[in-house]
Formats: sequence, structure tokens, C-alpha cells
Amino acid sequence: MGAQPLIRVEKLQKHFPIRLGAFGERAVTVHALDDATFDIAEGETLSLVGESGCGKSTTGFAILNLHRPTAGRVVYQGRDIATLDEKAMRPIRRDLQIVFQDPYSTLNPRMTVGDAVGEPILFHGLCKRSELPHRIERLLADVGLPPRFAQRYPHELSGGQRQRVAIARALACQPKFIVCDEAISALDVSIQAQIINLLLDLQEKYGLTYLFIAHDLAVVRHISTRVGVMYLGRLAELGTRDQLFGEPLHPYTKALMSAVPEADPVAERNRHRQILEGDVPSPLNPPPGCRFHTRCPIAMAECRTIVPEWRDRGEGHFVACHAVPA
Amino acid sequence: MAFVPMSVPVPDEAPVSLWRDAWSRLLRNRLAVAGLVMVLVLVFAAAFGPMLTPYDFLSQNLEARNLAPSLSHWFGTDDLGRDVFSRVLYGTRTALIVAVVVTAIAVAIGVALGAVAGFFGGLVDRTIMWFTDMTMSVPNLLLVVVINASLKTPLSQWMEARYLVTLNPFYRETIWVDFLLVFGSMALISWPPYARLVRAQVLTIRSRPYVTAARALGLTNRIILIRYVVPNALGPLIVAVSAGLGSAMVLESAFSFLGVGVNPPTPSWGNMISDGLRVWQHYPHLLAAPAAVLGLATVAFSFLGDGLNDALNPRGSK
Amino acid sequence: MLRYIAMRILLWIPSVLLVMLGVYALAFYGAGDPIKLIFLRAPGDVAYDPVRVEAIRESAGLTKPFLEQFANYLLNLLQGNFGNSLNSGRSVWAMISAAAPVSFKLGLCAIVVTALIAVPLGLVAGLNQNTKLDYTILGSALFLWAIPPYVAGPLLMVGLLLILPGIHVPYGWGGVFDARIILPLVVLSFQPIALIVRQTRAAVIEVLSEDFVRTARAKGVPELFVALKHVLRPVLTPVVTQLGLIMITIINGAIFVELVFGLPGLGRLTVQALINSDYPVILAITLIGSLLVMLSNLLVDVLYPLLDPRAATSMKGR
Amino acid sequence: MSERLLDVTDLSIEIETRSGPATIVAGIDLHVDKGETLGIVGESGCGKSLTMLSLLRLLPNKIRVAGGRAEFQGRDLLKLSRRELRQVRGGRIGFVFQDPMTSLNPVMKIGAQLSEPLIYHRDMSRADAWKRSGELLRLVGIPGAEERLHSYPHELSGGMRQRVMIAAGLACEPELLIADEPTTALDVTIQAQIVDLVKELRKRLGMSVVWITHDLALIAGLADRICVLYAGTVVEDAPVDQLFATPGHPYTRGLLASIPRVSGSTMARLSSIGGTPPEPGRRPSGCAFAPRCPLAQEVCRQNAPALQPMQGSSNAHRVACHFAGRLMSEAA
Repeated sequence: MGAQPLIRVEKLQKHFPIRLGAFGERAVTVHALDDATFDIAEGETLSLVGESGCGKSTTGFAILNLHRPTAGRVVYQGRDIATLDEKAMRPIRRDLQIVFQDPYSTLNPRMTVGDAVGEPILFHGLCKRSELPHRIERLLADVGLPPRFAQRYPHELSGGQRQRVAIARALACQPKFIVCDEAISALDVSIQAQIINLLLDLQEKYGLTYLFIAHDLAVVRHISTRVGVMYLGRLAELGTRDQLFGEPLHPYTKALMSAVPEADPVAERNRHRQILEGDVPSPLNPPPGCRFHTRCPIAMAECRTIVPEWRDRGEGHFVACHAVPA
Repeated sequence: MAFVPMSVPVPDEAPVSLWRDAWSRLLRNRLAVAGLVMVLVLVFAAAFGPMLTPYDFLSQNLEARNLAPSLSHWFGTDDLGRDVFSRVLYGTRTALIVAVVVTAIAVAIGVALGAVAGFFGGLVDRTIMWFTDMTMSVPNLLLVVVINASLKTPLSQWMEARYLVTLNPFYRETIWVDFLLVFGSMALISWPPYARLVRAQVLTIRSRPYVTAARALGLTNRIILIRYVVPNALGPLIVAVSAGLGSAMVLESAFSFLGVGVNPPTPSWGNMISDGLRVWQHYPHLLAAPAAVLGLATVAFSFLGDGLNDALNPRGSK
Repeated sequence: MLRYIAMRILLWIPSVLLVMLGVYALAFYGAGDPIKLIFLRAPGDVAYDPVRVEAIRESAGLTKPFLEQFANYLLNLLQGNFGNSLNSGRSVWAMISAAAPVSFKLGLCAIVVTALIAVPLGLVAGLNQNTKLDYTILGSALFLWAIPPYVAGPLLMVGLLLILPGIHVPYGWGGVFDARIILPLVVLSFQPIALIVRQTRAAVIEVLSEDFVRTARAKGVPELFVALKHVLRPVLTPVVTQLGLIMITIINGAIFVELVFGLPGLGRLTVQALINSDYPVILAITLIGSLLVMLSNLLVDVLYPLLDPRAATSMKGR
Repeated sequence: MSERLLDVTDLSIEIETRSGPATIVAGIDLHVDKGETLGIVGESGCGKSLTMLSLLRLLPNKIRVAGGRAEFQGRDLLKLSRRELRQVRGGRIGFVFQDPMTSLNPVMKIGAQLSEPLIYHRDMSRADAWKRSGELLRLVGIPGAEERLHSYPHELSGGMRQRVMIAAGLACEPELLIADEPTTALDVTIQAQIVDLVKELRKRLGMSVVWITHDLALIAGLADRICVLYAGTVVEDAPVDQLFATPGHPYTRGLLASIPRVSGSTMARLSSIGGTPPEPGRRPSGCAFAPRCPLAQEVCRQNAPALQPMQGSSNAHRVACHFAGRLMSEAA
């Protein structure tokens, strides 16, 4: 991992201006993402976890420049792609792909599976028109679908099958990096396992790098190399899978881990849970200082005023918390 | 024990596109089919009707004035001895031509403005929508009447003048003035709903994940518009057009009734109704025939529109 | 909220200006010579004297360039001077203030009647979806929708005369509490009722499939109260919106109704003014009509959040 | 033996489709004892929610009960008159739905919605009901309960809304609380709050709970007994410990195996069940799971297995599989 990272994210920020009130009379800002800094190494799976509204999806969108970042840099192949316009971004999009959460709206209902998968191939001129059917067939085989699916329309497929098509379409560009934005959250348990296996197979076969955005910690634990925990638009902790699950440092990470149930009735009965009080504050008006201090069991005076520094506490284990010794 | 992923069992059936699916849903809806059949009959009557009747819609027969309906004159004759059935049939042609042309113009304007407003947003959007709202705020009957009343004379005079200069018989046909004014003014008041609809559609479709996915694939705006936005916005537009055709027919007859639509002797349901109203008590068939046909046509389009709506936006199906 | 209302009203100014400019241009370039028309229409002994015509034209300011005339007209408007009728010479303001109350009262009554009849009918139809009752209500609504008011009016009038011989022909205006208002009101409400019934029914069916209705039933709330407390409330919001938009339908319908029933309202004034090319009157009526529609749109937009507590804090725009 | 509260036998539910009625729930047998928490587990479309909704006749349009009985306190719920049914709804059986966002009426105040069951079941006056609603909100742990009564649902967070739903379900102290995936729409930390709340309330009020979920891990610490549903039938019914220790049905085993484990090696492939569940109307004959089952034999495609006690285990552990015994011995 000492080598050059595939993507370097520096102080990335995304604020959405919105209008509130019945007549849109109150202009406010959603602090969706603030000061995110991290690397994504080639071939790894970096997962971002956190509760809804914590900014993990925004991070994925901002890295791909699908939402223009408000500030910060995204360095890919030595270029800052955060400020590129749509036209300059176009050739780079081939390398950076995304798979979405909702399998029911991720495909154009008026296009067949074959068209959906074949479109990016033709658009980027990746193969001759005569070879296209063969290419589509191979891509479908890659995601475990028989060739006759090319003629089908999305509404004739199940959720899991649609997600396979969405993955095939992302693969069509022969990308290096795929953002999986809650890509398995909407699927049933048995189908989830199929898709997870598929993602792992494809990673092995094509040397893909994943940014895996999810809220299911059990799944994240299973497939990640490194994991980042986000809270209310800020990264709270980031480290290798074992660091995070073995010795979490941030109080929010600890609470999050303890809230996840385990499929073992005996362990569940004997387990002591640390349950967080209250709700996540609004991203419209995030608390000053450490954003977690309103719910933190060990909050100190300085947490209310000073934003904790994002620092490496050894071996690439980053934490933003005043209570963690350097 | 291992659970090996097996090949996915899928029933082997021909793939069904959403359009074909909607079509088969439409055919199962009895009211919609009734509407569709009535619309087809109207189209047939408009296309071939005048050729099939033994009487010319213009030829007067002063011997046979105001006859009651009979076997030889199905809907009777009017005060100039003209066959009412022939005239109603010809009126179908007038009504359909007006409805189709007006709706086509209105849809073209509406789609263009709505799509531009929805796709570009910002100031463009606000300006177009302001203009749309403004057009909608003028009482539309009033506007059409004013346009017709003020432009008809100068336009006819201009045509007359052109004729004197060019001697081209085309300029003698006052019917063109009629149609131009009727089409123009009706289209002018009919486009705003289409613009609003298309804008709303574009706005929702733009935020769908499949459009974001298309952007992520690097596709250009043009391709996204043509292959993603337009086909998905078409459904609601088709429904609106079907309903719009019906209201355009009613509108045309209303204008003819007020004397600003298609002028006699060209038969139109509106001017037939207007004539019929004057002698209603003595010759009810002169009112009943055109009024009933107009009512049927309206009902037909509204059945078809409702059916299309159900077929194209099936509730509960994903 | 006040800021929002102020902003909206500010936007009316360019809209109204543009509409007025359009109509004024039509009058200026299309109407022919109003003064000449007056003379032609005058009784035979008033000779047509070109010199006199020129003099009148000069004194009326009709020889000035278009924009100057328009500006003068606007300046007069701002001082509350709508000008004089070309036809009768009476002050337009006087004519309007005599006619407007009739139309306004009639229109308001029509809206009230529509709401009182259509909302309960729509609710009943929606609650009994796909039953005979539903089909009856929906079918009648479609039927009403298909009959243009200019046909419904005379038919009802004549029909009533035939059934009840000896009854006075309901013609003219006697105020809201005069029996003569009943027929015009019925005719004027036909189409709005049809619209609102369909809208209410559709909204009821949609709300019925909402989760919170299931919750109410799961709590053991009796069906009657489910309908009144849980279904009706959310349905009213879109229906109120539609009632605002129906303003346009009512204004349009009023033209026919006033004509047929001899009501001295704005509709009849419009038709007379159009026949006489009396542009000062037409301009004034256009202005009032547009403002009325804009006002009702604004009312709806302001009322909506008050009816729906969600809207008060919901996000708008992006 | 403990006392039966609810006993559902051979319940079938059909949906109307273009090509005639299609079976969604095919003869479900399940029961709930007094004071017990039953977990109903299954994937989407397996009929777990519909089964419970059908008990109170809350099925959506075009879906109807085709047969079976559902005895609650000795009376068949499916045969109640409208009046009796209304008394059961919210009175003896409380319901909590999945999505607290859409399940509360957006244009009614919280207090009014909480008061409803009290007004209609307890004949309370509006003022008394309102007062009692405040106490209910306190019971489910909402701070500032009295002020909250005047709030609209959209002014509360998702977790708070779900607490309100629970309060409404509990308002008349029902014998049975049916919770239909009450935490699916919530975040993990909020989910933990709600699970704890229900556990505590159950202890305090002594009611029975049916908790519908697709999450085996969530139900592990919550239920006394679990019913696993697949394609509209109960495939396994067992006390929670036995179900996790010795799952009898290949589907249950597949489900358990497809949950990622702490101890699992990095990047290992998960065991997964191939294929997809059958759509309603396309149920295979015989065992519905046969097309996806690695153990399936000819007999499975011919005959649907009945729910029978597992060999060598207590009567409480029942499995619907022709090879249930073989699976057990393999596992041992």
C-alpha cells in the first residue's frame, strides 16, 4: 500500500444550498460532507459506513464528480478531477463507475438489457459493432446471466438480476474503480450473498478497486480491506478492517458496532449493548466542535468548541477525536 | 454443506417491452376499447364519410327543407334542405382536422418549451414558466375571440389584395383565413398545459438513478435526452394528447358557436349546433344530431385518455 | 409569506403589461377604423363626413404612434381611467362596475355549488371504487363533461318550459337569491362539477392506498371516521388547488351562460364589445380576467401550505 | 403447557391477476402463546406481512383470504362481524408498521392520532384521551411528551415516529402486538433503541409479540420462537436456540450461511442460495424450495412436505422437508 494511491481525496467538501419553508423563503445550506481526506489504494475495497444522512453517498458522488464538490481535491492519475467540467470528465468516466442502490430505478425501463450494457461500449468506441453481441454476451456471463437476457426489459427481471445487469453495465467500460452505493442494501439476504460473491469474483478477475458504501456492518466486515466511519458529514475514523472491528477508537464507532445485532441468540442475550441516546442532529445546522458531542458518552468541554483533528494514530489508523491519545 | 449458485431459472417467454405491455393492458380495459373504437369510427367517418353519403353537404334542396329524420335522410334536412347526416359527417372531418392540427402545434410548442425549461433550469426555466403562466392567465375564449375578431378582416383584405395582384385562385379561398386563425389562436391557448407537463416530467426523470447512471457512463446530454428522457416522458404526454384532442374538438365547436370558428357554409358541429339552437322547438333533430355526435366524440376521447392513463401508469407495478 | 406574496404580485406587472400590449396591438392594427365603424353604424341621417371623422380621431388621440397611444392608455389606467366606450360613449369603468358584480356573484355561487356537490360525490365514488355506485357517478360526470354549456343551457331552459308550462322564462338578473339564478348556476356548474368529481375520486383512491389509512383501520377507527378524518383531509388539498384552476373554466363558461340567459354580466358585455369592436371595453375585461386568474392562482398557492402542515417545513427547489 | 393466544391453521391468501387468482400464501400454520415473542422470518414476497395483515382484514385491494382459520382467544378472526373486528383492531391486537414516515397521517397531530384508539375503544372523552396520550408518549420514551402531542409527524425524527407508532399500538393494552418490520426503515443505532424499547415494554405489560422481519440477526436476541417462511409456507418453526443451533430446513440453513460472520476468513465467498424465490402464480408443484435446493430429489418435486416434528428433537421444533432427518444427522 506504500505505492501511489489510485485516488487521493483531499479536504473534500460538498454543501448543498436549499430553500426551506412553504414559500422557499429560508435559504440554508446542507453540510453534506466536510473535510474528507483519504486515499484509495489500487485493488482494495474501501468501505464507508454510517447512518443515513452521514454523507457517505455524497462522498461517492463527489469523487465521481456527479455532484460538483464545493471545495477540496480528488486526484486521479495525477490530475485534480474535482474541478473538471462534464466534457473534460467524459474520457475519465470510463475508468470510474458506479452501481446504485435501487435496482428498480437504476435501469432505463425502455431499454433492453443488451442495449443498456452495449451502449457504453459503443459510445466509448471499445469494440466494433459486429463484435458487440459477443461482448454483451461475455459481460452477461461475467455477472452470471444467460445470453438470452440481452433481449429482456428491466421490468421482467427480479431485483437481484437487475443489480447484476447494473454491474455488467458498469463493467462494460472496463473501469478501474467502481463506487458501490448501497448496491446490495435493497436486496434480500440470500440474494445479497450472491451479489457480494459476484463483486468479490469480479474484483479478483479484473483487479477492480471498490469504494463500498453501506450501512450493514456485517457485510462491510466481510468484504472490506479498509473501513471508514462517517458521522454527520465528517469522517470519524478510518483504518484497516481489523483495526476498526478489532480495536475501534472513536466512541461513535464503538456505539455503532455494539448496535449491530449478531445471528447468535446466546451471544445476543448475554451481550451488553451501548445504546446511543437521541437522534442525529440536522445537517442544516450541525453542532460546532465535534459533531458527535451531542450524543457522545465521553464528551468533554473542548469537544463542544474545537473540531477534532483528523490524524493518523499509527499504522494508518485515522481518528478524529479529542479523547483518543495521539 | 455448500450452496452452489445455480443457473437462474427464468421462464422462456418472448421479451415484452413496456409499450407492448401497456397496449395489452389497454385492450383489456373495456371502456378504453369502447373509446378507441369510437375514435376509429370518427377517423373513418372523417376520412371516407363524405364519399359514402348520397348527398353533398353543400347542395341545397329547397323542396326538402327541415325534413324530419327518415330513411332517405337519416338525420333529416336543415332549413336550406341540406342533408344533416352528410353535414355531420363532414363536420367530423372539420373537427378532427382542427383538433389534430391544433394539438400538433400546441404539443410542438409545449414540448419544446417544457423540455428546455426542465433541462436547463435556472433563469431559462423561470422565464419560460413565467411566460407559460401568463398565457394561462388570459381567459382563453376571450383571447381567441379577440384575435379572430381583429385579424379576420385585415387578413381577408390582404388575401383579396394578393389575389388582385397575382390572380392566384389560392388567395380567393377564404377558408384558409378561417383555418389559419382558428388553428393559430387555439394553438396559442392550448400549449401551456403541455409545457408544464413536459417540464415536470423532465424534472422527475432527470433525478432518476438511471439518468445519473447514464451521466456516470460519460454519455452526452444529447444522448441522455434522446434515449433516456424523451422515451420515458412520452407516456404521460400521450395521455395528455388524447385528452387534449377531445377538448380541442369542444373548443372548436365553442368558437364556431360564437361565430369566430370555421365559417359557414363549411359544416362544423359548432355552427350546426348554433343554427339548431335557433329552431330547437320546431326541428329538434337539427340540434340533436350535431350535439350528440360532439358529445360522443368527447366521451370517446375521454374514455381513451383514462384508459391510456391506467395502461401507461399501472399503479402498484414497479 | 408576505414577502412571497409581494414577490408574486410584483411579477404580475410584467405579465399584465405584456397581455395588455398584445391585445392593444390587436386592436390597433387589426380592428379597422373604430370611428368609421361608429359612423357606419349610426342611424341614416348622420352623414359620413371625412373631415369630421378626422377631427374626432385627432381629439381621441388616435393619430399618434402606437407606443405613445399605449403609454397614454396605461397612464390613464393608472389614474383609474379606463376610457370611454367607442360605441355608447359611456365610461368603461361604469359599464364594468355595473356588470362585474353580476358575474362575480354568479361565479362565486358556481364555485360553492361545485364544491358542495362535487366533493361529496367524488368521495363517495372513490370510497366505493369499481362498484355500480362509482360507475354511475363517474359516468354522469363524464356525461356532464361532454355537454358544452351552450348546449346545456338552452336545452335545460326549453326542457323546463315543456315540462312546466306557464312558468316564466328565466331571463335576466335578480341577484343571488332570485329564483332566476338557478338555471344559469346549474349550467355553469356542469363542467366544473364533472372535473372536481373526477379529481376528488382519483385523489380518494390514491389516499386509500396510503399506509396511514391502514394504520387508522388497524387502530379500530370506524370506517365513517376513517373516511371523514383520514381520507377527506388530505384529499381536500389537491381539490382546493383544482377549484382555483377552475376559475378559468367558469370565466369561459360564463360567456355562454350570460348570453343564453340574458344576464347583464361581464360575459355579455364581452360579446357585445366584440361585436362592436369596442376595444376599450375588451381591454378592460381582459385586464380584469387575467388579474382574477392570477389572483386565484396566488390564493391557491398561499392556501396550500396552510392546508398541508408538511408543506410549511418542506424543502423547495434544490 | 402454555396457553394459546392465536392459532392460525391452513391460511391461504390469493392475489387477483390477469390470468386468474394466484396463491401467495399457501396453507400457513402458526400459533402464538400467551406472553411469547414469535419471530416471523422470510424474504420479501414470502407472505409474512400479508399473513398478519389478513388477520385483521387489512389486506390491500385484489388480495384476499382464500381459506383457513385464525383463532384468537377462541374466536375465528376471519369470521368476525365488522363491529367485532373493529373491537379487536387496536383493542386486543395492536399493529406497528414498517415505515413510520408513511404510516402516520401527515395532516393530523400526534396527539389526535394517539387518542383515536382510546376514543373508539375506551369511550374516553377527547380531553381524557389526550391526557392519556401524553402518558403513552412518556411510556415509549419521548422527551417532552406533552408538547410533542401538538406536533405533526413530519416534525419528528424517524425513530421518534416509530415510538409514536408503538405507543398507538399499545394504547389499549392489547394482548398481542404485531410489529411488521418496525426497524427496517431506521438506522442501526435507532434500531437498537426500538428493539430495547419493545423488549422492555413486553416485560412490563406482559403481552405477546409477533415480530416480522427479514433479519435473522435482529430476531436472534428478541424472539422466543421463530417461524421461517418461504414462498407462502412455513418451512420451519422452532425455539430460537434450536433454530440457530440445529436448523432443520435447507432454506433456513442457506439463510444462516449467507449471513457474513465475524469469524469468517477475509474475502471468503459466502454460502449463498442460488436462484430467486418463485413469483406468486408460478409456484412449483411439490416443495416450493425444490428448484433452489441442493438436496432436492424427485419426491420433492412431486409432493409438498408437511410441517412435522423433527426426529430426535422436541415437539416444538417442526420442519417441512422430506429430508429433515438427514440434514440433522449430517450436521451432527
